Amino acid sequence: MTTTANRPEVSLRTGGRGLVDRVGRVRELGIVAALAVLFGITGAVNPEFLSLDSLRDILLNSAIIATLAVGQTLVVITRNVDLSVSSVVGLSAFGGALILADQPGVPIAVVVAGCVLLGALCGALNGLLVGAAGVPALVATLGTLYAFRGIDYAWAGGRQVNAADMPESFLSLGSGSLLGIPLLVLAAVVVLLAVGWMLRNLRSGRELYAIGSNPAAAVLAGIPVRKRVITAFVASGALAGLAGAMWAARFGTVDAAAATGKELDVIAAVVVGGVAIFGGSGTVYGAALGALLLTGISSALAVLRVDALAQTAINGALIIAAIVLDRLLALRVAAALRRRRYRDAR
Amino acid sequence: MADTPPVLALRGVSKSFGAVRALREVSLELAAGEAHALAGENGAGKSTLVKILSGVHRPDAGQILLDGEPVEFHGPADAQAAGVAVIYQEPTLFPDLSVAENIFMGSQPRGTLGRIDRRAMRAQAVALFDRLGVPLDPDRPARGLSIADQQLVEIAKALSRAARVLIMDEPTAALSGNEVARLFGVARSLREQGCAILFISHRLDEIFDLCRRVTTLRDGGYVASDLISAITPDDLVRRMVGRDLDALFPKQDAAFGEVALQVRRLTREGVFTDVSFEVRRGEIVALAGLVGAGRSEVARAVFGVDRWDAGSVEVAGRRLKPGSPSAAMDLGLALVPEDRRQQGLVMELSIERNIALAGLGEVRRGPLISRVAERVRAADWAQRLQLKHRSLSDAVDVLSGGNQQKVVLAKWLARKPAVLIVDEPTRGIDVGTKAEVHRLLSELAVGGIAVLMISSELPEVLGMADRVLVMHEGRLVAEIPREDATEETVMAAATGRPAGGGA
Amino acid sequence: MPADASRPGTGLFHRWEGLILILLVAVTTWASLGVDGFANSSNVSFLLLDVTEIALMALTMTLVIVAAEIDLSVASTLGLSCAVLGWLWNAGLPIEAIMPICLVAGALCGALNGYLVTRLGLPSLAVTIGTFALYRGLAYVILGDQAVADLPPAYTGLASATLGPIPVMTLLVALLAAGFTAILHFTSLGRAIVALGSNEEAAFFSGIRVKRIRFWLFVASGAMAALASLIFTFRYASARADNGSGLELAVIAAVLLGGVSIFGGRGTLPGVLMAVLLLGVVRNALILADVANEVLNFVTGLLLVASVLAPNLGAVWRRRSSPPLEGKSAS
Amino acid sequence: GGTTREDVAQQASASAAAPASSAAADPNAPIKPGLKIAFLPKQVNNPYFTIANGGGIDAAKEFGGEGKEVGPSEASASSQVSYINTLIQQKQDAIVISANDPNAVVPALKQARDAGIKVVSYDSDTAPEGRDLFVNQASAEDLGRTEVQLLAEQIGHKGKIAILSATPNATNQNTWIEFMKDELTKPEYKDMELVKVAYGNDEDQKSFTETQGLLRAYPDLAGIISPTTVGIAAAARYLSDSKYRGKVKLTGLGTPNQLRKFVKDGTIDGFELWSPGDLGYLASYAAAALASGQISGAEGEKFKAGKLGEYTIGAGGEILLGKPTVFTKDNIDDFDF
Ligand SMILES: Nc1ncnc2c1ncn2[C@@H]1O[C@H](COP(=O)(O)OP(=O)(O)OP(=O)(O)O)[C@@H](O)[C@H]1O
Ligand SMILES: Nc1ncnc2c1ncn2[C@@H]1O[C@H](COP(=O)(O)OP(=O)(O)OP(=O)(O)O)[C@@H](O)[C@H]1O
Ligand SMILES: [Mg+2]
Ligand SMILES: [Mg+2]
Repeated sequence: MTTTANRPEVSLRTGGRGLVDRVGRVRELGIVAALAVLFGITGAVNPEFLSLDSLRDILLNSAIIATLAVGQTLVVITRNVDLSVSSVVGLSAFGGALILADQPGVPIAVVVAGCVLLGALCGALNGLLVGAAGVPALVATLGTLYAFRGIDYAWAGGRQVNAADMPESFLSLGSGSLLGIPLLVLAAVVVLLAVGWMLRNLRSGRELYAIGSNPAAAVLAGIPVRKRVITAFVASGALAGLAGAMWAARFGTVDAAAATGKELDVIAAVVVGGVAIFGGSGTVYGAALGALLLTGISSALAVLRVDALAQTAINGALIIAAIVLDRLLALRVAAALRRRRYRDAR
Repeated sequence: MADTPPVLALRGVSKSFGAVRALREVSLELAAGEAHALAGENGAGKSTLVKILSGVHRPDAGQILLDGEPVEFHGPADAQAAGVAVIYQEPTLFPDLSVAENIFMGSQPRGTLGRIDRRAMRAQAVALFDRLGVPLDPDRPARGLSIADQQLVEIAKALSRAARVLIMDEPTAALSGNEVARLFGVARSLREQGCAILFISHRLDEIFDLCRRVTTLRDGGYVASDLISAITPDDLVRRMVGRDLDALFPKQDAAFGEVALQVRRLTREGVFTDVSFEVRRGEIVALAGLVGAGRSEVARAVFGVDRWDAGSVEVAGRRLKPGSPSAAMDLGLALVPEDRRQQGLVMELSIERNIALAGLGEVRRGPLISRVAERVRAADWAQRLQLKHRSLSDAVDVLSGGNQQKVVLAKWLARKPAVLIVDEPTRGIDVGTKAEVHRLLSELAVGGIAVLMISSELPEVLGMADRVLVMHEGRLVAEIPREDATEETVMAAATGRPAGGGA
Repeated sequence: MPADASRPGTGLFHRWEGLILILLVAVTTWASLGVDGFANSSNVSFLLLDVTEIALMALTMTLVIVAAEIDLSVASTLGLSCAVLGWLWNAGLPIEAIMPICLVAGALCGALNGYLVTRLGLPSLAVTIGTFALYRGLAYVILGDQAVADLPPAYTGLASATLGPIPVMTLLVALLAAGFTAILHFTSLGRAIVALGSNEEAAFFSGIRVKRIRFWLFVASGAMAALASLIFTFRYASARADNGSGLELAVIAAVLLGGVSIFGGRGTLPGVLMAVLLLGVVRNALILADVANEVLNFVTGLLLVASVLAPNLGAVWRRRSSPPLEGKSAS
Repeated sequence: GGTTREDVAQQASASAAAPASSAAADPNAPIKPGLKIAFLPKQVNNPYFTIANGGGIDAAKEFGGEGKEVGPSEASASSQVSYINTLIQQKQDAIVISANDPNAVVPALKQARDAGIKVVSYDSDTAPEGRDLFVNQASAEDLGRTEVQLLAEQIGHKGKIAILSATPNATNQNTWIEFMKDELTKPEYKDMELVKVAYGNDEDQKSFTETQGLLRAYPDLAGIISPTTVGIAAAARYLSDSKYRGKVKLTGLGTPNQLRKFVKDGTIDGFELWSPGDLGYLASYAAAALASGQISGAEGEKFKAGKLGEYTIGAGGEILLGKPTVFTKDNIDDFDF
């Protein structure tokens, strides 16, 4: 599916190492441009949108999706996908909230760690299904999407955990900030930077790209493919678990339906962020920017006094506009590079 | 030498894939400081043997010995750890990663915190390419590399491992003389440093050039192991094929008809410039040049796979619509592409369906496909090309490399084209069948087809072509008639020395 | 990938399909014997009717996925077409004029997807996530929060009419299914779809009009969603902008359960149709048996995973004792 | 020409009596033992419906019947139909339904009624031909108007206000909003302006974002009405941590447990809701009375609903539960649901 999509820029990126080249290599350029356009236009119409408070809100809104997108990127890079993230978020949000409500004695750190662990367990199940048993990831995680949500419903049995049931100290994680930066945003940024660093600088990180790029060749290269794939799923699950804790802290009211349907938002963020859905390329930074762009769009639409009924349509149109813009930019840079190479050749 | 056990050896190894017995009780010994050749027809089991040595396959019976001790390889990682480096017959690159990363995947130089030292990695890659004498950019992604460049990256990858045993499965199939010479230079120096080498090629002269010993396989069985100095090429062919062969280049003279393919001032920016030539009916024109000269790119553009920026292509006087292979096919053009796995075949489809793919209109009865017509068409060509297969409904990816190449040829020949472009038509094909393919091309030309042949194998070019076009850095630099075509004239033009005639 | 399960994946029937068939027979037998009210004719016709839209959209979705693309916007296209229907009906157009307009609207939605995918080379997943929101949003723009209900009884009646226990709409599905099966498995177009889904480049080199075929597959997918929307609207006698939301996952689940490879190039329509039925039967039987909804979801998920897992378990077992590439060649 | 939702609403309120019932009612008939009553909410596992149906099932126990809750996990118009079909096959005596779409369920409900099953709608009505009775939690008119009155008092009848609803297609929300708009036309609200109806789609994240958007787009906003439990909780959570706490007033429909914290910390002065448990309880009794022949669904008939006392069927087959409760920090601790 990706062959045509990638061909143009590919055969062309070579030779010179000038500015165009360097810029052309920054796959995230298109998203940054789209973000700039979005914030520019919205800010011009309503300067309030660019106020510190508002920017803080937007960052806060994207923190959870960005965390999920980082995990999803790990999986997508290996030519897999994790559709079950939203159910894992729901499960861990509800589980965490329930413990906080029913066992007030348990320290918050333990609860958060428990959420992460629960997520990691779910991820391990996905990983085993995909990595060890060879079930295609889409099928496996579509299955666990239903299954985890089923467990969540059965566990909750219609119960809801409310803000009043949870300790204030936990809720303040969702709203508090450090040096003016919201804690949830800090958490997301730390996760982003850590994973981004590992993907770029560690052998195991590069091996994830290799697996997604050509799975059979990865085996021949002696890469422990199964282990890496399982690890990617575990990491995605653990981050979804963390996102669950973030969800509970942020929204305060949690029932079994929490985060239903968010998997599409996460995948949209990843794809808009330039991560190739069939593996092998893309960065977590792109995915996080994608998450920021998508939440930015909804925030902008809410601020712009757009007719509520038209919002969904405009949202969709803007997503498409963003990927088209990104694509056109890539083609431009590619064409420029091809002409340059020609001149170099003479 | 007799005291030290062979570095790596096979003893009585057998391997079957379902009903196919790919190897039967084969033994082989690789000694330190010795280059050992493996010869055999397509499908004889050479690659299977390689994959057993590299831990990809497990033998059904028999043993692998490392320094005389039996070992078990549970996967490629084990073999690598034991110091075995392999160049597989089909390139196994990661298209999204840079060339340098491809080379060092899994063994990247590391700094503090396990951080990959990119600068060192790049420098080492450049050093490797210098050693091989190829100007590849280590920072470009592997996607889009020509098949020859991919092969070179594979070679660099194997060399980077500083292995005790270097196994090369047809590393030269896509390379031209220059690169082969460089590769052999490197191989010799490795050999001198005590590395054991296993070398596979269908080009017999290469075997005689590099190796000290040769083991022959036939139909999965062990035939013989000889000292190279003790046999002649004809002996070797007899061991492989079990009979004597006809002339390798049975070129018949054909009468040339009107111009069938006319290319005028064709330019694709950054790839090739101002390419003009014509091919007449009955003529075989060879397009020669070094790897990366742009020959395949011209062929792709002519066939409509790539677009061009300027110029025109005419087939039998009719202008071709750019960028549309189906339009080109309607005018009787056919292209046998160089990369069989990517461009030639749909690996999951069966042999017969692959052969039918380029002529779906011809196996139709009414609106539906006729399986009978499809099978008849496939069976006919499988026979003519001596395809070694179990059943025509097997997926092509279980075929050996050379047999896959035959399927690609069959797919296009079955269309009975008026203009046939073949890009490295005999890549990976064994000597016996190669003669058959050459006879076929020659016959087609006699039958009035215009043939444009791209080949990196100079003897093939000289033996088959009525006229040789030579490309250098994206330009056509020489046109040499059959009488004047010699290794010297062609190579001079191909390397850009002004000796050749100007175009 | 469960590659070995159904190689070389282009014929009509493979091990996978056999497995689904066995499951279908087993579940149906169990339900008929063990679940009250399952095996009576009104329930059977209801069951068949209930999978109509999913079955229809699964037909084109199968082709799209075999061609290594995906269309997540089908349910939104369905909603948009419903909205168009409701809006035009409110505006007083005769229903016979509205129906073709809806089909055209659906085809146009598909064409936009196809254009973005084939001309701009965008990944279909990204494009259709965007149009997923766009088309649903347009539905809201067109019909707002209204629900149009007084549709002509002739059509609402037809949508749920039955011949014996067989709903008329099921006959329509059967007809279309036969047509699409013929196309995918017995025509050169079908061959071309399989080939381009498996190796686009090789297909292009073989003179297959890769882009054109993909474009028209998206158009067909959109038009089929519109057809499903007509049946949906008449069946529920209610045209709303949020009709059918969430159906895309059900459709894709059925297609995957039917053995179609998400990477393209492999899959059969009989398998998909049996999977649609299997999911329908399981749902219906479990609801009749008063199984709680959460269990229902759980079972759906389990079924999806288990059906793929089962044929793989043997392979997993074998793999324990041999290296990973055994039986496959390095590609 | 077609019918729009508004027409349906008008029909509903102005309509003639519900379809004539087959048998004449016998007010003194005893409730039949062992009645099978099924509750079909918009969505199962939704805390609101869990409480409501719990009340209904308790009622069924009281009169010796058998109650159960079934339903889809996603609140879509079509998904309820499968369940109605199932209930027909299971030969239930009565179905108590809260419709996701007033029309889409009608064909199926008609089949159920043809099969002799009594149908009572509650919480969210179906088109009248689909059911025998509608148990209304609070008259839509009452609810819409009191919401506006509540907010007006909190903001001193002055300033810009906005509504944060569920999905654009949510039937009861839309009816309430109509009445809110109507109430706002009265002279005492001349200084209040409804600037926007936003939709949070009953999702936490979306409701959050919409609340933020409202405050940015209208920095001088005085109050928000959110007639949906998800919306009001999300809005309250956002306001309570922002600089707008206590400045921008919030009211609407929510459960006391959900909003207790926010009432106490001053984010919310007051909100209202009926008792969901009582709603289910009453619907259960109404269904039993129908199935036992105590009532036929005609206007003016009376029946006893256990601990809630006697109810009279109003115009259009409607039964009104009563006035909703307004929760403030003075009384909120008396409730637990
Ligand atoms: N954009 C590009 N940047 C750098 N190299 C490129 C680019 N596009 C093509 N090439 C290289 O240019 C060369 C021309 O390719 P082509 O396949 O036509 O060569 P060829 O003469 O047929 O050689 P070969 O024998 O390798 O097929 C190849 O080495 C290819 O990898
Ligand atoms: N994975 C497989 N499944 C089934 N059969 C296979 C598989 N791999 C190889 N074979 C069969 O084993 C035999 C030997 O194949 P192999 O690739 O070793 O031949 P080769 O000597 O390398 O030929 P070539 O010179 O054409 O590369 C062939 O008949 C081939 O079809
Ligand atoms: Mg081989
Ligand atoms: Mg070439």
